Amino acid sequence: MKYEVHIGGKTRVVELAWSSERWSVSLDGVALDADAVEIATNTFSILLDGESYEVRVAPLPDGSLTLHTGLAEYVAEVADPRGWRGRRHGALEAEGRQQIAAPMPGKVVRLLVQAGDAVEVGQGLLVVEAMKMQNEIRSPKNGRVEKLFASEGQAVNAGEILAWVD
Amino acid sequence: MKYEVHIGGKTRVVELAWSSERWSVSLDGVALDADAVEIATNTFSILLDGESYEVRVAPLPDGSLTLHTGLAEYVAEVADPRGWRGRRHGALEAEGRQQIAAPMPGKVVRLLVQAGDAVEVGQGLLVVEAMKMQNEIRSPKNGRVEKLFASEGQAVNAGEILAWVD
Amino acid sequence: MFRKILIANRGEIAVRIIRACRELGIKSIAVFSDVDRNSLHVRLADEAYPIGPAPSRESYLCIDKLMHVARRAGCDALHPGYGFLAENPALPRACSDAALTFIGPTAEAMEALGSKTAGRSLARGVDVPTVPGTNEPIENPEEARALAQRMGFPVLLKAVAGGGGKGMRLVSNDEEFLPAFRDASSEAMNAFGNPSVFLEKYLEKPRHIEVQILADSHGRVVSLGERECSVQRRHQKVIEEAPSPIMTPELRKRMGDAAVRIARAGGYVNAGTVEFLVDTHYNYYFLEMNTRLQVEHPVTEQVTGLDLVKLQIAIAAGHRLPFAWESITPRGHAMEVRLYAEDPENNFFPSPGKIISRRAPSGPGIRLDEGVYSGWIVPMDYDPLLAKLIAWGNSREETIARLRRALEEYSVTGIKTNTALFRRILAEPDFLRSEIHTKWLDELLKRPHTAPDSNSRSADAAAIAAALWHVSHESSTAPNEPEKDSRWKMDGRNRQLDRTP
Amino acid sequence: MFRKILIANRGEIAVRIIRACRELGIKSIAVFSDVDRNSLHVRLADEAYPIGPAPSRESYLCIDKLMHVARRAGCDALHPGYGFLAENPALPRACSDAALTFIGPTAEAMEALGSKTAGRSLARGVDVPTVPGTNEPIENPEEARALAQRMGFPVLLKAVAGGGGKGMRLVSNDEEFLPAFRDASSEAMNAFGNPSVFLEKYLEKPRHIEVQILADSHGRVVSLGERECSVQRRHQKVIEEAPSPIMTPELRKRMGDAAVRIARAGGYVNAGTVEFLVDTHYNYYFLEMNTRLQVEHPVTEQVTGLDLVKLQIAIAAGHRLPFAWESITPRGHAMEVRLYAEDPENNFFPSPGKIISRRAPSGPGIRLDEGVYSGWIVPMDYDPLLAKLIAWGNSREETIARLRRALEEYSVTGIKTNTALFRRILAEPDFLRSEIHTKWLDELLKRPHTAPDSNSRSADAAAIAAALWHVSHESSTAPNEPEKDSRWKMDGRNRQLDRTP
Repeated sequence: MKYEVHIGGKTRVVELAWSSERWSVSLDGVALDADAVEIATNTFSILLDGESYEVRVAPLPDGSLTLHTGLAEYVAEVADPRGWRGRRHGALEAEGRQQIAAPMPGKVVRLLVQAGDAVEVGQGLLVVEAMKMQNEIRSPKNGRVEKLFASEGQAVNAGEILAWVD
Repeated sequence: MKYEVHIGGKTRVVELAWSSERWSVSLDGVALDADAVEIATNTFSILLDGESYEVRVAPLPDGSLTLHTGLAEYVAEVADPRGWRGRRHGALEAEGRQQIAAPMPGKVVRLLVQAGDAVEVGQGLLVVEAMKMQNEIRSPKNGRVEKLFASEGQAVNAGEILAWVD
Repeated sequence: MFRKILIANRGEIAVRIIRACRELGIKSIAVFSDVDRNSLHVRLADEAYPIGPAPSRESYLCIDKLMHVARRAGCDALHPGYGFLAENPALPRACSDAALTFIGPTAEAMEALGSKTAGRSLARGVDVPTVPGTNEPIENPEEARALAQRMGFPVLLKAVAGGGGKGMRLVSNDEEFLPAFRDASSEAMNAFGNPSVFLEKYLEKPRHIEVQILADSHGRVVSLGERECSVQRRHQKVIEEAPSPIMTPELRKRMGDAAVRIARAGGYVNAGTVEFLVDTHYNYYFLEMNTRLQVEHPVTEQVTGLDLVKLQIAIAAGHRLPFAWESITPRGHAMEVRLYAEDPENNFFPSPGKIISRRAPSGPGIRLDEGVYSGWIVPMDYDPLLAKLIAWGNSREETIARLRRALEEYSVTGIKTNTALFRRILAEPDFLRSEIHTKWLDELLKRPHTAPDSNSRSADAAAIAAALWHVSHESSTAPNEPEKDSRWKMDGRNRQLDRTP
Repeated sequence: MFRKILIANRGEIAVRIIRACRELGIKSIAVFSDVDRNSLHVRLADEAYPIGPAPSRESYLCIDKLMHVARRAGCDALHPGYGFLAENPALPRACSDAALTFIGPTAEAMEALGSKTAGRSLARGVDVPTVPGTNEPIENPEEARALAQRMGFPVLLKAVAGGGGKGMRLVSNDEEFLPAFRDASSEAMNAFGNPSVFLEKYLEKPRHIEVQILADSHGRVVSLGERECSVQRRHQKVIEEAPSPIMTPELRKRMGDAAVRIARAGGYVNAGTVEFLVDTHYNYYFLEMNTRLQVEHPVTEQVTGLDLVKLQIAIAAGHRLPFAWESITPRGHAMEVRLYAEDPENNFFPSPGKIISRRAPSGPGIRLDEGVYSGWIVPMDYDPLLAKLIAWGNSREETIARLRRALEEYSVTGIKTNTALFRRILAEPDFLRSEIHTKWLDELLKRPHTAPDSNSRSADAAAIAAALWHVSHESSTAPNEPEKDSRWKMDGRNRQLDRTP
């Protein structure tokens, strides 16, 4: 099996083959001395030329993966020849305007702008409260508030779109 | 659902009914103020009149269950009206003679008796080695070694019958 | 000694108190809101009772519900932990009405010392210097703004009832003053049910150093030494250590004496913490007194060998302090990091959700005070503190090495945590030299941070693991399933959990 | 200092050494047999290499394979841990041939002190009393039997190369002598590759007290104080504590000096332990010297604050001991219990298998040195030590209370463990008064033991849980599935694990 893994700003090509009771692995076309086993659900122990790595995998809302090693965390996207429904398509959707999404479940406690307002990059758009902390969500770009989906007092979910800035 | 639970030398009757998002429980015909949830696989948190108990369940080779609480361990057998294949039947099989089973996987390093020998209760029958420890397996009764299934040097599995004493 | 103690709290501190009770042979009685039925403190307590819906104002902040549980369970004492009602004088009052021993100071001492404004005037009364500022809650924002102009910016706005940086704002110029005042008040109202804030001069590069004191009900007050808590993000402590690297025996003595004077003046009993700011010339200014157990109490426990929670209980039971200040010999160095469910890469937004996997560190010199477990769902309703990781060593260097080692072993997936932040801080030269102040971390976080080098072998391993994960999951669960992890979905899962089997 | 250390061991001690290396910034190189690919020490090490099939004689006892890995990985030092080759002089010899620093004594010191018989004559040479017995390995069993008759029964047979009670037998009368001799020899052969055993007079009600020493390569030898290890089952330590409850400063001084004399006489370097028997009149007799790190070293670490493994590495690197004996001030009390995969209800038979669930204790005063994790399969091929649970407290009483509390929190299911044994011991009045000796536990275990009261609420909860478990499983997995949990089946599962995804 052949996969494209987008990680750390690079695209790596991982080839996996199951033979004689273990995975043989090649990376970017180079065969590796790798011994990879799933120690527990979502946890892989990988020996690369003897170097021991433990990688714990967790999926993200957008379908990409977080990868924890003892010392670092990575975010990766995996694609295989058959492609992967949803994400690429989703990425396309985002183009043409900046969508402002709620990064966690919470409550909108204050709107700082209205639809149609001109905003600068870094300017506060609205304030979301979760776990007693108030956090101001800022504009990612100079532009105009095209649409405002959130209203004060509204409970919002992770990933929920709050506004469009164009 | 109604179950007979054989535990601590007693037989308890447990009735379970799923209603309004939780289990209602009665024990030996008495309805309890119980709040029981499965915290994790094989781990149950049970509040009995507010008293908090955590019970971790693990099955035994003979089909009975070990139940760990913080302070105690129990062994239980569960039967329901439909009965439970295997175990009861297995219990019957054992009757008529004493079967000597290997309590863990290991290797038979020495036979101390031969088929036909008269043995007393507590007398050594054979020596099994596992994890570098040698352990003598003793006769549970006065009687005769009816059959000897194990031979020196033989690897044996947990629960494997080594001898019959009658 | 007490028979049954009601623990009016949740999370890691409830677990901490349960452990102290168990070691003393006292029954621990937990309370839980609807979203906390499966929480660790409920699993570990001797008894546990529901007290209502998730919002703390309808559960953990309801004194009447707590009193009801105390009566039902037959408790003879109550431990408030920290946060929630711990600094609310109404709780000790309700306890005495219910003939329940409150494990903490009297309501009067709380009022005399707990409120920042009252505490500061009391401190001045016993010749302990304080930071210039308004002594009273701000009635008129415009007047306060004028005063700020006279004192000169930057100034700090602080909630009178506050703590933990909530309801606190730094105002660096005139324009910011009124919006900052509004934010601080509303945050204070939400967090403490009291919108009052006051004004204070902002010192340059101050260190936050606090003194742990113990006072028994027989008039003995002792200082257990200081904690250095200067590594803060937006006024919230993230790393604490003891002793303070800048401390001298003389300064320790002077600050300890000042702390004891303040506690005496307020008629204080039980464990408390006197917070100071220390400027670059080693002048110290009384900041406030926390009339409760601190989140960071373990670092003092690790260097003194004392169990502060057990001592709190003994003091409440009328025992005399079993030692004199002289007999306490701090040993080695201790450091604590606060592990939060928040995303350092994304403005430290809280990150509630289900813990998919968890690996806990252990071994020599490592202590983990934790309130979570694998499979548990971190609720969005409360402070996102997951655990406190505490290391002890013979030297600050050994302690930091152990903390680094333990952080490598620690892993929680499924939610974001701030472990990467600590990996970064513990490698910073300034931090290793302890050249830090209360704004140091905020400044550090403004600087660009280089991501892990994706050429390293660990990135290779991560890429391979990502592909392996894909192999094992493409057939089974939909990859973007978590996308729908809304709060309601989580509650759904909660119920699902209840329903199983 | 070293760059890479090869850890010639497995399980919790390999993990312990990995942690020390990481804190020192040294790369840790692990080795593993076929059944240990998924073991914790492989997960945590910086590098890990296979060294053959499960039987230790084909893997962990193969010096040539270890040397091969050391060369391949470019190691500059080797730590043997305990057990396996730790006391085999061939290992340090092979290391010096390979220009690899052995972290431990020289082969010569091992031979002079390690063998019980040699050690005893050396001890006599420096006026340290020893237990009467044969000084030489037994050549002729009949002669030895005659000597035993002259000395008078009971006598002990002990493996010359021995340790950990393996190859040891108590002989209480003439008839038992020859069969006991055969068992001891064959067990010694299996465990140490050396069948030699010797004979020793058996003392009544002796306590086992050992002294931890450190010797650097510059001639300084210091004693770090004693450990009380009298709670033993069939000559195997199950609970250790420091300090010994019967110790006086005078006796500590005398035994410490004796230990240092013996170490000096043998030209000993690095960490070692001098074991004594102490009779009811406080006379001490040299028993043997363990020329390696002890399983129970953590209790000394907890009361001294020293990290013995890091000190071993520093000594091997030629560092001078950073302190004088005078400067070591033991603080408080520490106690360790050895958690084994064995069944106390069934003659302590080993209980290998898959760990279904695991709950680990933590919090104040608790340290867990562990080699397992949930989902891991405990192999049948090695010593069944799962973890060491260590508690520290200001007093022996507080330490025991914490140990009890932590044991309540600790749980491993799927395999049998001996936790129930410790719950029982820690409640025994004799133990609480520390009126114990090396046979105390064996005698206790002969007495009838009352099972947990099935009228208690916890039995009710257990019954309910059993029914709930049945609900959730009757439809799914066959209840008697584990019946087929043979070793081969387990390996099958191992492969299954490898195959996933």
